[in-house]
Parts: sequence; C-alpha cells; structure tokens
Amino acid sequence: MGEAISCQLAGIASPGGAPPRNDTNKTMSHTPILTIRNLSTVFPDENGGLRALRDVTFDVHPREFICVLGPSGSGKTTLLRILAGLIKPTSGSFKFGHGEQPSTGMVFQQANLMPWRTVIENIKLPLEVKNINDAVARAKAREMIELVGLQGFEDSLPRDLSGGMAQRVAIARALIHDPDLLLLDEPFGSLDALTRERMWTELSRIWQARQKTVIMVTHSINESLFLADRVLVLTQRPGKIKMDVEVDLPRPRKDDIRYTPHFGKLARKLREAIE
Amino acid sequence: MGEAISCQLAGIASPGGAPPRNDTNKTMSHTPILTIRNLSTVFPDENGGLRALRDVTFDVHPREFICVLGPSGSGKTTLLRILAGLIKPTSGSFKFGHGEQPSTGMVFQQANLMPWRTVIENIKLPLEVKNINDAVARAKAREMIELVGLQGFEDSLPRDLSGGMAQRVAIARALIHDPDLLLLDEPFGSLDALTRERMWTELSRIWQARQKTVIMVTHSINESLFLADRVLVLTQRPGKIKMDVEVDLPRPRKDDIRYTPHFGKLARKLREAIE
Amino acid sequence: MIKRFLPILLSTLAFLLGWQLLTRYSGIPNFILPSPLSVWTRFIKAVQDGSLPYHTWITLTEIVLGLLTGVLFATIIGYILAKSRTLEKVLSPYLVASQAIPVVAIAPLLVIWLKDGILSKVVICALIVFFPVLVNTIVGVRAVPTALYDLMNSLHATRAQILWKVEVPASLPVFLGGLRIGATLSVIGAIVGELVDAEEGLGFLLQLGDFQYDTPMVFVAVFTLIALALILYGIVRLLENRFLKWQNK
Amino acid sequence: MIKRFLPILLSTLAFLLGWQLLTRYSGIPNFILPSPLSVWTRFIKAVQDGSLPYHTWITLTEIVLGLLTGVLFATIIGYILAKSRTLEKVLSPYLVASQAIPVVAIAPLLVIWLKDGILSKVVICALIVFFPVLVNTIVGVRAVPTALYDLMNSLHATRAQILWKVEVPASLPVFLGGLRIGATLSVIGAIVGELVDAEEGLGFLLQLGDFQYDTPMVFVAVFTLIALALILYGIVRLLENRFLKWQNK
Amino acid sequence: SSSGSANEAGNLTHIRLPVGYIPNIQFAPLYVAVEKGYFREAGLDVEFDYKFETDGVALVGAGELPFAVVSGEQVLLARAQGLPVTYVAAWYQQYPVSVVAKSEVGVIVPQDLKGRKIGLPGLFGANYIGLRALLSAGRLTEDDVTLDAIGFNQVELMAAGQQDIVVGYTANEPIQLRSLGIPVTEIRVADYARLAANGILTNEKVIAENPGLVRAFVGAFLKGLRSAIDDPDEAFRLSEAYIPNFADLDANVQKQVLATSIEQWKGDRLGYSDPQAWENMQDVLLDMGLITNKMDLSKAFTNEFLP
Ligand SMILES: Nc1ncnc2c1ncn2[C@@H]1O[C@H](COP(=O)(O)OP(=O)(O)OP(=O)(O)O)[C@@H](O)[C@H]1O
Ligand SMILES: Nc1ncnc2c1ncn2[C@@H]1O[C@H](COP(=O)(O)OP(=O)(O)OP(=O)(O)O)[C@@H](O)[C@H]1O
Ligand SMILES: [Mg+2]
Ligand SMILES: [Mg+2]
Repeated sequence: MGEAISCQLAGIASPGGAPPRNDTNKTMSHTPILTIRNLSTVFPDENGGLRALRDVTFDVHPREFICVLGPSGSGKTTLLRILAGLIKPTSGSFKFGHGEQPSTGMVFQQANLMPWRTVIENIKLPLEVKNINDAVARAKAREMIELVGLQGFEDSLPRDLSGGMAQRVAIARALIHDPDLLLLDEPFGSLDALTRERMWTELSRIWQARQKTVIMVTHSINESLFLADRVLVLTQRPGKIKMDVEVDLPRPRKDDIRYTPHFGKLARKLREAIE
Repeated sequence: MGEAISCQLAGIASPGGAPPRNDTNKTMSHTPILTIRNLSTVFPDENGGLRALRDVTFDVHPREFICVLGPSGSGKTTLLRILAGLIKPTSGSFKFGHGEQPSTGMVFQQANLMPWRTVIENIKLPLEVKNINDAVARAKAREMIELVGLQGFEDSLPRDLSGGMAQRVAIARALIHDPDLLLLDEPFGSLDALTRERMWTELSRIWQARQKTVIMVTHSINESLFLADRVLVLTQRPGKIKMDVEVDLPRPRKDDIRYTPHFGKLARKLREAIE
Repeated sequence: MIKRFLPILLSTLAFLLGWQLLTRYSGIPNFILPSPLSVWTRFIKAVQDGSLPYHTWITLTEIVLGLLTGVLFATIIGYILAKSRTLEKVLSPYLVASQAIPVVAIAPLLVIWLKDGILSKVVICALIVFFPVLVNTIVGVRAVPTALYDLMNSLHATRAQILWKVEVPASLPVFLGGLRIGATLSVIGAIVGELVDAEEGLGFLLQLGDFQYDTPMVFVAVFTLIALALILYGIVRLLENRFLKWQNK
Repeated sequence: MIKRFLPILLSTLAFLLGWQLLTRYSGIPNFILPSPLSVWTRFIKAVQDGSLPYHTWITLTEIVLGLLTGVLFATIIGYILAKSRTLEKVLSPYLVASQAIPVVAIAPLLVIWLKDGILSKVVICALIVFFPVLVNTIVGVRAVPTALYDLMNSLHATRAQILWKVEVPASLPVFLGGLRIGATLSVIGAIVGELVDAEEGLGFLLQLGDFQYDTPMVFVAVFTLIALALILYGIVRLLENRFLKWQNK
Repeated sequence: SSSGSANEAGNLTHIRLPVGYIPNIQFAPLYVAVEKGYFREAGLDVEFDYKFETDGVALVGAGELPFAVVSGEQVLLARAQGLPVTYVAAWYQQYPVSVVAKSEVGVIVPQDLKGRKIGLPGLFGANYIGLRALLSAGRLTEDDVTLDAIGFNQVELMAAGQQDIVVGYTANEPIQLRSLGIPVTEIRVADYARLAANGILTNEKVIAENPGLVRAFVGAFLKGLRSAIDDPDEAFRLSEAYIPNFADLDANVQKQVLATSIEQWKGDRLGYSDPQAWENMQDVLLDMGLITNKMDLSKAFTNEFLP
C-alpha cells in the first residue's frame, strides 16, 4: 500500500522534478516556506564565546527534503534547535512562510524519552499536547508502533529498551501528529541496516504522501542521497554552508539506485566536500 | 607515525594471518582468551520474561578483533554487558583465559559521561580508578584528547558538547588505561564519515600495537569488514549466532580495500545474513 | 505478604522486649519510663472513656489542615522560586527566617492575629511543613532535564502542559521526599501549637499527663502521635510506590 | 556586585519600613510588637553588656555540634538505607517515630540519660537535623543513574571509588537540599532544647525576655537566631554554588 | 548522685536545685542564702536549675536530684502516681494565684465571675487550680464561666484588649498590668482558700538515708527566707547578680514583686505546713477529678525538718 501511494503522489507533486535552488528562489513559482538569513550562534564560554554557526543562509521550499551533513561539532544540531525555536540565534534571522512556526516533529540526537512513560505513552505525547481524545491517540500510537516494529513493547518503560528501540520510539513520536515540518537529528544512527532501510522507505512514503518539509541531519552520504532533494554540507566549526547540492535522482529511489553512475558521482562530490 | 607503527607491527604479529575459527580452536596453538558457552538471558517482565539472548556460544582468541552485527533488540548490548560483568546471564557460562576478568575498556551505547566532570576529568577517570598519579593521568588524558580531536574542549562540561564530541570523549575514556579487553557498543555511530574513518585507523593502530582483544557492536557492514578479524551476526531476538564469518582481508586495510571483489563478496554475504 | 511484614513484626517485638527489659532492669522508675504494659492499660482506658479518640480527632484535624496548607503554599512558592533565581534571592532570607523563629517568641502575636482556637495551630503546623516541601520542590524542579523542555517546546506545548507532563513527574521523586519530611514534621507542628495554649488535642493530653505525673498517659499520647506520623509517612510511601514505579529497579 | 545585592537591600528596607508602619498604625502595643528602633537600641545594649555575644556563642556551639552530628548520622544511615530496602522497611518506622516525639514528653529521660548541660541540646538539635538530611540522602542516592554504576563496574572500581566518584557527586544536589533544610532547622533544634532546660543560650535569653516583658530583647534574640539560620543557609548555598556549578544553566 | 552522699570533711555537697521558673526576684531567699553563706555553712554548694517544674518533680521522684522547689498540688499529684516525694518546707504561706480583671469590668468578689470569659494559660497548672478554688468559693462551677486557654500571654492580651479577665500570679500579672497603666482589680485565691503552696520537695529515700542533708538544706533555706523578709532591700541587692538584665528592668516593678511575694511568704512559723491547707488542696484536686482517691497526707508533707 505504501508503494501504491508513493507512486501515485509522486506523479502529482514530483518532489524531485524542479528542486528549488538557494540562489534561484526568486524566480520560483512557489515562495519558500522557510527563509534563513545569516544565522550565527555563539555559545558563551570563558574565552570570548564559542562560535557554533556562522552566517548560515538558505531557503527551504514547501515539501522539500533537505539533508545536512557536516563534521562533528559543526553546528548541525544547533541549526535544528534554532529552527525548532528552542534557542535564539546570536544574530541573523529565520522566517517561516506563513509567519508562524509550523507544527513540528523533532527527533533529537538522544532518544529523549520520558522515563516515567511507557512506549505507547511516550509515542502519543504529541497528540496529548494537541488535546486529542485519548482513545484516538492510543489507536494512532499503536499504528506508529507497528510502523517502527515495536509490537509487544507498548507497555515497556524506556529503561527496558535497547538503544535502537528507543530511537524508534522517538521516530514514532516525531511522526504521530503528522507535523508539517520534520526536524530529524541523526534519527537512524543506531539502527541496523535492515531496520534503517525500512525506516527510509517509510519516511519517503510519509513525506511523499503528506505535505511535509523535512530537514534531517545525518552522517551517511548514502542516506542523504537516498532521501534528500538537497544536501547541505557544513564546514568545520563554526559551521557555514560549504556546499548546497541538488540531488536530482529519480523517485521513488530503490536500493539499486546506489549502483548508478549518477549516484556515484554525487556521492563522490559530497565525500570530497566533507574532507 | 601511526602508519609507521602499524606497518612495523603488522609484520611481527600479522593479525590477519591465521585467524582462529570457532570450530577449529582446539587445534590452535594458543588457547582462547574467552570461552562463551550457551549464554542465555531472560529479562523479567509481566508475561513470562523477555528472552534477549539464546544459547550464544563462541570463543575469542587473544588479540582477536570481533565485530557483532545484528538487528535492533537482538541482544548485542546485553552480550557486552554480560562480558563486562555488569549483569549475570540467566544460564550458560563464560570464562576468561586467565581466570579473572581482564582490565576492560567499554564504550557504552550512550556516551555515559559524568555531567559534573569536564572532558579531561571524564577521560582520566579510568586512571583515577587505578590510583594513578594525577599529573600523569592528566598528561595521558591530554594525549587522548588530541587523539579524538577535542583540543580546546578539555574543560568543557558534557552538556556543552555535541553528540559526536561526547561520543569521542567516551572513546578516549575507554582507551586511556590501555585495557586488555575492549568492549565497544556502536562507538562510532554518531560520528561523521571523516572522523569515523580517522577513529577506525586509530583503533586499528592501537589494536595492532598493543595486546588487545576487541569485541565491537556495530550496524555498519563496512565498518566491521574494515576492522574485524571475525564478524558474528546475531538473529532477531532472542539473539543467537546466525553466522560467524572470518574476515580474511589483508592488513593494514586502506580505504580502497572497499572496492576489491573479496570485500564486496564478504559484504554481500553479511548483508544476506542480516536480511 | 507475611514475608513482607515479617521484618517489621519482628523488629516491633524486639523493640517491645527491649523496652520491657529496660524498664525492668535499668532502675528508671515507672513514672519516668513506664512499662509497655502500663502504657497499654492506660491506652485501653483512654480509648474507653473517649478522651483519646476525642483529642486525637482534634489534633488530626489540625495536622491535616496544616499539612495541606503548608504543602499547597510550599509547592506553589517553591515552583515560582525554582523558576526565578532573582525572586529566590529576594525571598529566601524571609523564608529561612520564618523557620528560625521559635513559636513561643511570637505566641502573643499569633494569638492576637489568629485568635485562639484551631487556626493558630494549623498555621504553626503549616509553617513547619512548609520549608522541607519548599526546598525539595525547588531542588526537584531545578533538576528537570532540559532536554525534556526542548521536547515539549518543539511540540509548542503550553506552560500548563509542560508543568503537568514534564515538571510534575520529573520532580516527583524529590518532591515526595520533601513530602515525607513534611508529613512527619506536621505532627510535631500541630503539637507545638497545642503546647502554647492547651485546651484540647493530643498536645493538651500530653501536657495534662505531664502535669498529673501520669506518664503512661504521656506515652499514650506520644504513641498516638507516632501512629499518626507513621500513617502520614505511610501514605507518602504509598504515593511513591504508585507514582515512582518507573524508578524502581 | 552592587546589582547583585540590590534586590536584597531593597527588600530589607521595604521590610523595615513595613514593620515600622505596622507598629505605628496597627495599634499593637510596643511591648507586643516593638518598633525596629527599640529593637535596635536593645541590640546595641545587649552587645555592649556582653550578654548577647555570650549567649549567642553558647547556642552557636550547640547548633554546630548538633548539625554536624545530625548530618553525620543522617548521611551514613541514609546511605545504608538507600542501599537496602529491607533495612529501610525495618528501620524507617523508628526513624519516623523519633521525629514525632515532642521533646517535652521525654525531657526527664533526656536529663537522666544525657545529664544536664550542652549534650541534651546537641542531641535534640541533631535529632531535628537528622530527618531531612536522611530522607534527602536516601532520595539522592536512589536517583544515581544506573548507567554510571555500570561504567564504574566495567572499570572494576572499588566500593569506595563508586561512592566518592559517582554516588557522592550524583546525589549532591538532593543531599544539599536536605542540608539546606537541616541547617535551617538546626537553629530551632538548639532553641527547643534550651527552652526545656534554660540556663544559657539564646533560648534562655528569649525566655527571659518573654517573662520579663522585655519584648525588644525577645526580638533581639529572634533576630540573632534568624541571622544564625541565614548564615548556615548561606554556607549551604555557597557549597551548592561551588559543587553544583555543572547543574546551573 | 548527690542525694546519698554525706557531707564529707571539707567537701561541699553539690546540689542542683530546680526552681521551676527563670531567674527572678521571687527567688530572692535562695539567692540570699547563697550570698550570705547559709548554704555553705550547711555544707552545701547549691546550683540553680531553671527547668520545668514537673521535670524537677520527676527527677526528685526518681532520685536523680535531692530537692526541688514546687507548688503544693504537684506534691499530691505526684504522690497519686506513686512518686515517693515529700514536701519538707513551706515557702509560700499563701497560694500565689489571682484573678485579675480590668477595673471597668468590676470583678471584686468571686461571684462576679459568673458568665464571664476568663483567659488562662491552659486547662492545667497552678493558675487553673487557683481559679477552680475561687470558683468554688463563689459557689460557681466551670459551666458558669467561659474558659479560654491563651498560653502565658495574659498581660499581652489584656493590653491588646483581647481579654478583660485573666488568671495569673499574684506577684506578677497584676503588677505588670498596673505598671503598663492598665487599672485592674484582683481577687487573690489566698483570700478565699487556704491551699498548700510552693515549698521544698525531697524524696522519701533521701529522708530515710540522709535526714541530715534535708535538715541542713531546709535550715539554710529558711535562714535565707527569714533574711529576705527582714531586709527586703538587702535581698533586692543580693539578687541582682542572679538575674540577667536586672539593670534593664523597672526597679519599681521589681520591688513591688518582691514586696508582694514577701506578703505571701510571711507566717507565724516560716516553713510550716498547715495540715488544713493540704486537706483543702486535696479537696480541690478531688473536685477537679485530678486525683480520684483521698491519700495519706501525712506522707505528702512533714514539718519534722524545720528548725
Ligand atoms: N549548550 C551549549 N553550550 C555551549 N556550547 C555548545 C552548546 N551546544 C553546543 N555547543 C557547541 O557548539 C558546537 C556545535 O554543536 P552542535 O551540537 O550543533 O554540533 P553538531 O554539528 O550537531 O555535532 P555532532 O555531529 O557531533 O552532533 C560544538 O562545538 C559544541 O561544543
Ligand atoms: N534492563 C532490561 N530490562 C528488560 N529488558 C531489557 C533490558 N535491557 C534490554 N532489554 C531487552 O532485551 C532485548 C535486547 O536488548 P539489547 O539492548 O541487548 O539489544 P541490542 O542488540 O543492543 O539492540 P540495539 O541495536 O537496538 O541497541 C531488547 O528487546 C530489550 O528490550
Ligand atoms: Mg549533533
Ligand atoms: Mg544496543
């Protein structure tokens, strides 16, 4: 069924069709959903402050899937936290198209579960925050549990989960309320290859089926090429945008796309940018 | 310098030369440093207990580098925790060659830093436990900080580190006291490609230069083929050993080994085992 | 079940035995340290003539009202102070001061302002309960992991939702510790008030027993107080068992 | 620096002003609620004739000894109880009971067992300090993350190393909260002992002022007590600032 | 403990004496006895202890301390509970409690209390007993009045206008109130009932094993009492050192306290216990239900140690 939907919708909105570029957005038919201008962040420390981000500028268009790559400590998490409204940038600005922050689903770098809540209670949290009827919320949470393959652990506490299981709970929680903006901080880092690829597929499906914008931090070039419309590469700290690559691979992307020359070319390009 | 040592030592001890096999160890000249027999673990829960490991049996030889692959929740972490002596198996036994637990360095799946200690204080903890003179410990910790590329963050608190930086602190802490047994639980999961590969090289170097046995959990087939003498693949929960693959790639392994046919063959074999 | 209560049962028996031996062989006269038996006899009598239930009821009312008032104020003020370090800096000297004032020193003021009767005892009890709960509320709320605030903020949760879904459960272990202390002290709080102007209540009974050299009566009052304290403490422990299950290993 | 103390300074001034207005317009006679000025005059006098420093010194000695004893026992017993739920179950009724016994009820026993003099006051003070520190030690130690035990065990750390390197720092925030409560209550603890058996110390001074209708003297004693409480509280806050820096955002 | 030890050569017997109240001019006879060496001459080294009255009785009963200064009813209450204590010298010949009323209320005789609200520290203690005795004298019962426990705040509450009638000590509350400029009338219990009042208590064991000690102590104490009655000014002067902050107190008030106290101490024979006063006290206590049976009063007090 997932496949069916994704094919159908791919035809309608063709996310890979005419991906917006940072420098060309003025000529685009649809305006960016998110404009980021000269974001800089300095964390106070003893010796004059630690610069985490420097002059980060880019636009995000509706339904765009952006991956952010960059060395450890280059400010990727900081960027997501700014966009989620959790911290204020030291300078620079960002604005959402509709003026206010869209409903957001976030996967943190640590699973960040509430230790006193069971798996299902953790997952349904966003629906509780939206004051949705509990029966409905539980039904939806059960769907999500199935999606991330945690059947049987509905009533487990986080302390009894493995690392990958906790991460899947966090993913389920980020998706359950069908947010317009997804901010994902290395969401698949501690998943095995198989589960990870299943998650990729699910994420692609959800993204294509619903009107979602995704910004995802990852360390995997493969992952970014498999999922993204655009890949941003940050420099060493203080992070600024070193490269902004359009991923014009056809969708839906199947496993064998990895062995195509274009994939290889993009991968090499990113690899070089990172080094 | 790292390269020089690793080449030099590769000639002396040739770790890839005659790697021991599980089923042939009786004919080997050196006895296993660790024998694991029928380990099973059941975690108590409401409905009769959750089986995490089932009948895991294998031998580890001195200076062997073993990678453990397996789906999320298959008991990899549980296995490491048993070997570190942190939990008792429900049944089965394991024995170290010299009778008692060797000095152990462990990287946990979560960075597991002490929030009240600075980076350098966290790293020198194992030396403190060994009651080593503080000046010596600090000097050694500074070396380790350089090794993991955290210069300038010596006096930062964990809360001010990025995810990858925290993980590097944990790695430095596991290595600082030069343990005989390294138990690594996805140690490089949240590192960017570049840092990760630098860490691979360092780990190989350390492992070759010193008399170390390594058991490392990972989700990356590449990583396991790059580092390991042997790869164990666990089944779905309850985890038991599904495959025990000898990695007979020549050492030192350089980046381009990835494109050799033998590497590809091994990778495909593991991939199939995982699926 | 039996196994669970066995240690407590045994220790109670050991305690009674030790007490009996002490009264028997220490040479301390009965009117200073009465034997368990004489206390028991006195207890039965005080129950039968209705005096013990009556005075216990009075004191219990004061305790419950004082405890509720104290906890209510402590929780609210504690929460506010946890959130504002400036406010804490300004107010904490006064709060600490309120704990260092002996009741006898301000007894006339209390009687003038609160009249006599139950109110002054409730206030004194509340004042004693207040501080431990306050401090532990502050410590508990300050220790809420910032990551969970991030989570709630990323979901655009309201202040009330953050309060109920994060701050309350996360600070509960420390808060309930404060409640354990507060509940235990509340008993003494009510008694201190009753000692100032004794008319009824266990504090009165105690003073009366003291005045009449009816030491078994004093001990009956003391044991009733202990029983009240244990019941309150037990209730807090039940709350802990109920709400902190996730913490137990 | 000035900015840091400005709020406290302002609030103190506001307090003094409010007090002055209260004595002026409330109609409460001066010998019930003396004016700030008369208290100040009395204070100067009591300092000059040496009585205030003398009695303060006595009480301070009791407080410090009581506080140290109480904290010492509470920390040790609290740690043991945190480690053993069975022991906690068996002992906690007795510990709770010890908090519910009014000192007046057992004053003669205290005298017989502890003789007169400073010891009984130190014991009473220690007893009051004991409980909050005990409970917070238990709560604090129970909340130490198991992952850190795992870390230490993987390093074959000794019990002592686990204690000093993990349990002490990890439980410190909650423990220091208990110390805050204990330090504040210690002042009252010493006074309660002095009120039962007054001979010297601020409790004696207070009682003296009360019975001599020297209300300004009562207030001088109360403010000295408050000052002692604030100093002790301040010391704990300094410890917190020093050792919990890592927690502050 | 010191109770059993005899007066060894050259060594003074140390005696810790609970007086049941804070240092006060009303203890002048004791201070005089120390200052003028009466205790030392009797081989005693006396130290005053200001703990609660009931604690003092209990400790004497337990043989921990040899003597205490206590009120008459305490002796009977204690004996009713089996404490082996005996009253060996009367200090106050009059029961030292009064009902004090604001002048405008017009309380002159006990009957005037009918229907009134009366503030007293608590429903026990000497104040309560004195009030009950007065009510009986006025043929009233507790139901005819409203009792209001207010702690030891009689003066404060009267001054603050919250109470119009309170019970207090004859030598304290009325004097304090008048000194505050509040005109009051007073009904002294002693004018209506002869009750055993404050005096020296000891233990039957001390009497049996060390009668000499009792005699010595009582003798020295009575010398002090005599001296204080005879020369109030000297007593006033000698007491100064014992009472902290004495210089700050209103000397006039203190002199009145002493004078009023002396009125209550005076008697034909200092130290003498009137058996009738003890009978009366017993009746009051029986009436109040504080004791249930008549007891052998001859064991409760004795005049045999009087000089
Ligand atoms: N709260 C903070 N206070 C001080 N410094 C911080 C804070 N958060 C992050 N930093 C610093 O900012 C820099 C960027 O951190 P950030 O977490 O954004 O990196 P990152 O790109 O997510 O790295 P990683 O891939 O390792 O997670 C780091 O050097 C980190 O030490
Ligand atoms: N303390 C525990 N109590 C109860 N169940 C546990 C506990 N620890 C682990 N488990 C369960 O045991 C199973 C194996 O967990 P383990 O952490 O060993 O998996 P893993 O192979 O490390 O997985 P991952 O790759 O996701 O980290 C899981 O189903 C988990 O829920
Ligand atoms: Mg990050
Ligand atoms: Mg794991």
